[in-house]
Amino acid sequence: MAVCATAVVLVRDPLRQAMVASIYGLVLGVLFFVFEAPDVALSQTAVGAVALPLMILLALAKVRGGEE
Amino acid sequence: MSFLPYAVAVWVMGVGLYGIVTSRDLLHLVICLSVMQSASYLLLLSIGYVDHAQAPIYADVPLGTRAVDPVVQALTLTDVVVGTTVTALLLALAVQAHKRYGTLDPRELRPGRERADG
Amino acid sequence: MSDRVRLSVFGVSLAGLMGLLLWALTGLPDFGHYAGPYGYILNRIAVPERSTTDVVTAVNFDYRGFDTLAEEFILFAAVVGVASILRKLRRERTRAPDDDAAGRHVPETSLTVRVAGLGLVAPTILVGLYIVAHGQLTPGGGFQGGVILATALLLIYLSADYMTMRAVGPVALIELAEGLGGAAFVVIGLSGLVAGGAFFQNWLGKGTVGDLLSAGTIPLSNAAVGLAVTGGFVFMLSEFLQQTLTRRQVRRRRGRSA
Amino acid sequence: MDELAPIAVAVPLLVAAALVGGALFVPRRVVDVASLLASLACCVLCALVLSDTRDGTLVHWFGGWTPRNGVALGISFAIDGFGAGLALFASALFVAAFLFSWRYFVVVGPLYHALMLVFLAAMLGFSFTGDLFNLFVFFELLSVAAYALVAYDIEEEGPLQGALNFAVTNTIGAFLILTGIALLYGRTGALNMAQIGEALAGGEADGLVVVAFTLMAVGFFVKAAVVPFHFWLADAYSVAPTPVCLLLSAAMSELGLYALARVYWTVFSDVLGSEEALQTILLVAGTLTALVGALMCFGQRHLKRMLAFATVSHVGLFLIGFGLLSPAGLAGVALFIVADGLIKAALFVSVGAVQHLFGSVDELRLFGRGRRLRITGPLVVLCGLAVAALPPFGPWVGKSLVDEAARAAGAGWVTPVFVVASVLTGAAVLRAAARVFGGIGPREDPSVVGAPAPDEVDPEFDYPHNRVPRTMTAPALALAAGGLFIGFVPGLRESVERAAERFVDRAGYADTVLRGEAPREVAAAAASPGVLDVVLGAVSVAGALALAWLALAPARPGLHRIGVVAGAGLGRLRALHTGYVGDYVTWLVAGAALLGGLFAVTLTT
Repeated sequence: MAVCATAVVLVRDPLRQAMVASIYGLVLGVLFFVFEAPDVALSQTAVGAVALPLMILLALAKVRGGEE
Repeated sequence: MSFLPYAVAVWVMGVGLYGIVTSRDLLHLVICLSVMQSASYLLLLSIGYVDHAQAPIYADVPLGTRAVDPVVQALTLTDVVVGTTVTALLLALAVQAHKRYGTLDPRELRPGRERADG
Repeated sequence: MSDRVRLSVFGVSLAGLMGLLLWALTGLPDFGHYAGPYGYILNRIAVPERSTTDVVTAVNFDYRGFDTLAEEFILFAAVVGVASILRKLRRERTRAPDDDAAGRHVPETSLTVRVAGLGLVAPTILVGLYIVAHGQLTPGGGFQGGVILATALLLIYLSADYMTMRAVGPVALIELAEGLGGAAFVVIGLSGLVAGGAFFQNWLGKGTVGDLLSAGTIPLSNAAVGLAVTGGFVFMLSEFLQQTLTRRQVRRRRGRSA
Repeated sequence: MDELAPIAVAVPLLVAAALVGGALFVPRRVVDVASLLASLACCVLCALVLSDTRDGTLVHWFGGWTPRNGVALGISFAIDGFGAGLALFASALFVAAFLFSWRYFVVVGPLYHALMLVFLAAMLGFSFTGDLFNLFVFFELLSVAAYALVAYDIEEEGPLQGALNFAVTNTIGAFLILTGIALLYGRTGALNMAQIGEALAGGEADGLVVVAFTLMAVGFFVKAAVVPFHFWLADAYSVAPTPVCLLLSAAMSELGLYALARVYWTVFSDVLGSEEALQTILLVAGTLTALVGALMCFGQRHLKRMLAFATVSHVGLFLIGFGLLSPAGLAGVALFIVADGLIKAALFVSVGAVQHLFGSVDELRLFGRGRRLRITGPLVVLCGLAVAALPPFGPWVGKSLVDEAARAAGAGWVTPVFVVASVLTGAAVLRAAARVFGGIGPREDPSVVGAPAPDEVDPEFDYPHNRVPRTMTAPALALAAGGLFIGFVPGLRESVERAAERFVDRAGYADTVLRGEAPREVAAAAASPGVLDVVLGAVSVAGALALAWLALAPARPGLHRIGVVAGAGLGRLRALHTGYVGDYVTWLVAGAALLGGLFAVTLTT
């Protein structure tokens, strides 16, 4: 958990960071499931592992494209 | 063990803040902000956890089975939505800022900087 | 502040703040020994009084339904905010006059991916609807289901193309869903005031525990939230998507003139 | 009539949802009218609620979940005179803002109106709520709407960065508040403020309680922009569309302090250790904020940024009033907030009118161009005098009441702070008014920021316009009139004092909320300003006029040198306002650690 969060922060390249963040979202989701919180786990997985990284990737695609 | 989840939450918060302060890229900064916010999910759920208890869902278990606190879960759900929306809004700001100024380095994006060279 | 000064000031302060937090957390009950009473009371009364089996949903849409209303409008404000921030700059229009008129000109997606993607759309929508509808019974509800429904629409984009997605979910319709969902949730709250004397009073019959239409207004609220969340997320994601596409055309244009 | 409060929150939300739902079909004027009507409806509803709070706190339990055995099951609105008054004040400001927006924007979609309406609903919910987590949710709603509104003018130079700094710092603030709430929930198992207060009262103030208080104080200080958490404010306020500025500056910062006062007196007042220590810490923080804000204000030529720093300075004065921790101080602050907020709103509207005519908000570039504005010019001068505490106008009444409460509490040393802050902020406004509307003084000024404010021109529109539209003059006049003459409303001071007495009565609040007991009777003394206050007011006005004159005096070498030295001195202070979000977050964390350390040492029992 803590290692994963640290990794998200320390990865400086946004593209890789988006991937790590997605894994982090998934790990959090699993942890919440262990914490007997399936409702939260479900929304954390849907949002943290799918929707948010997707938005980050789209934003990144936009930004990277402008630099080329 | 009984203190570990709390300590992890504090660590995650600290790491997130560190990332925000040292960030050189707005997208990176926004992700760090959401990492920091995840500390509050962790803290809330840890507070409401009960040893050897069920999830607060009585679909398959008889009423009266010991279950963890449903309130913190509801609060965390709200918090997840709030965190997501703020992140989305910030991402939009970052994208637009990049479009306008061609950079994502927060050190170069300084609004109304007070110029001392008066 | 120079980087070095900033980092050292920050390091010392952060250590202080984390120390304070750890000190505070020692005052909590040990992990795994939540003391109550709020949650325990709700665990006891929610099932008999509200005919829900998922107490978390009962908290979100009944006991603390007003929080969820505000939360829904946070999402609403963010969606409106994203739309307003990402609206076209005037300069931008002159650079790319036909930005959303033409389709995509990117490498073709392979047929296998398309078929697989489209094949996934229907099941995903089904799962999303199921999660929205069973909010008061099993884990999930309007929000979770809404996000899943929104990703289903995104799948259409990935496997077909942007224009198809816009055709399935035109802007006006998405905005309508978003506004309608939000408005319906407010109206449910107001109806409680009219019928029962308190905002969000759950005044409908509670039905039998475990039924799809049990728990009074909770399934209605779930549906309203599901609608608003689907609309909201589709809107946000497609706004970002559109940004990406606009860029492509701007670049293309520049390339030609160079 | 407690049902009216949730309706007041629901109406703007419903209209906002309808506007967005029909975004493509609704014409502009319909959107304008609908928003204006919604805010008017809120005004009426809040006024009715306010008149009902005369006898004590109104409680509305959502979902009909009244407490069982003193345990709250649902969320409650617990509305007292201050909450309802603030809600009415906010609604009235929104009416003015919508009226002003009528001609301010050339092109505006329903998105802007929807955001404004959500912003309004958030302010109302924030003022009414009696539940800690609900307070947090409305805090976030307020913030998200505000971030989006600040960034609304994407065509201009600064809004994006201003909104980014605003959003990052305030999100961290909100996170700290939530952490504090989580700590309290872990301890008491409750979210209702009255119930938490009951559970903590008389107990031990250990690390958990003190740190929870620290975290919430820091979070609300960020929103209220108390030094050193204030950096984001000027960046955001100076770039937001002017109607939004008016709301941010007159209502949002104040809501931050209101929330802290509310939380203090419902949750913490009977548990924290040494009240004197807390008082001293808050007074020092207030003084620092008032002085830093006033100095920065005087060194600006960007008119909106000038008013933004005036806001910071006044927040410091409000914090001093709250920091006295007495009902008398609180009553004074309440009046002061309303009077000062209305005056500041009038000033923002006037700046907006100037901007509408000339496309600039820069004091030096606008030199003499406002000469023919027969209404706006004198109005700004009058407001400038009121800011400098000219008796017998509203801000002077508020300041005097706080000042008297301070002397009664043995903290007479804050009087000079009030005078200095009034002199500097008043002088800044008067100097700018003289330059813009009178064409007086030199066209150069060594004591202000070097770089000019960016033009705020709507490129689709021809400049200059010929006259100020009535939809701008009318709100300016109405706001100014309200702020100037509020002290003369009969019976107002007594009602405010009664509300203040109730506000600080934690046990009485808990009885009403948790057990439905009838509110207790409270007495009010109806304090009024004395001779000393008139003298102090006269001194600050004279000081402000003198300072403005000095700044405008014909360039003599001696004076010029003073200006250069002052400019250099201010430059040091200015250099701290870097605009870099990393610096701001560093300040935030440092301030939090410092405040937490001080509280830990003094408030633990």
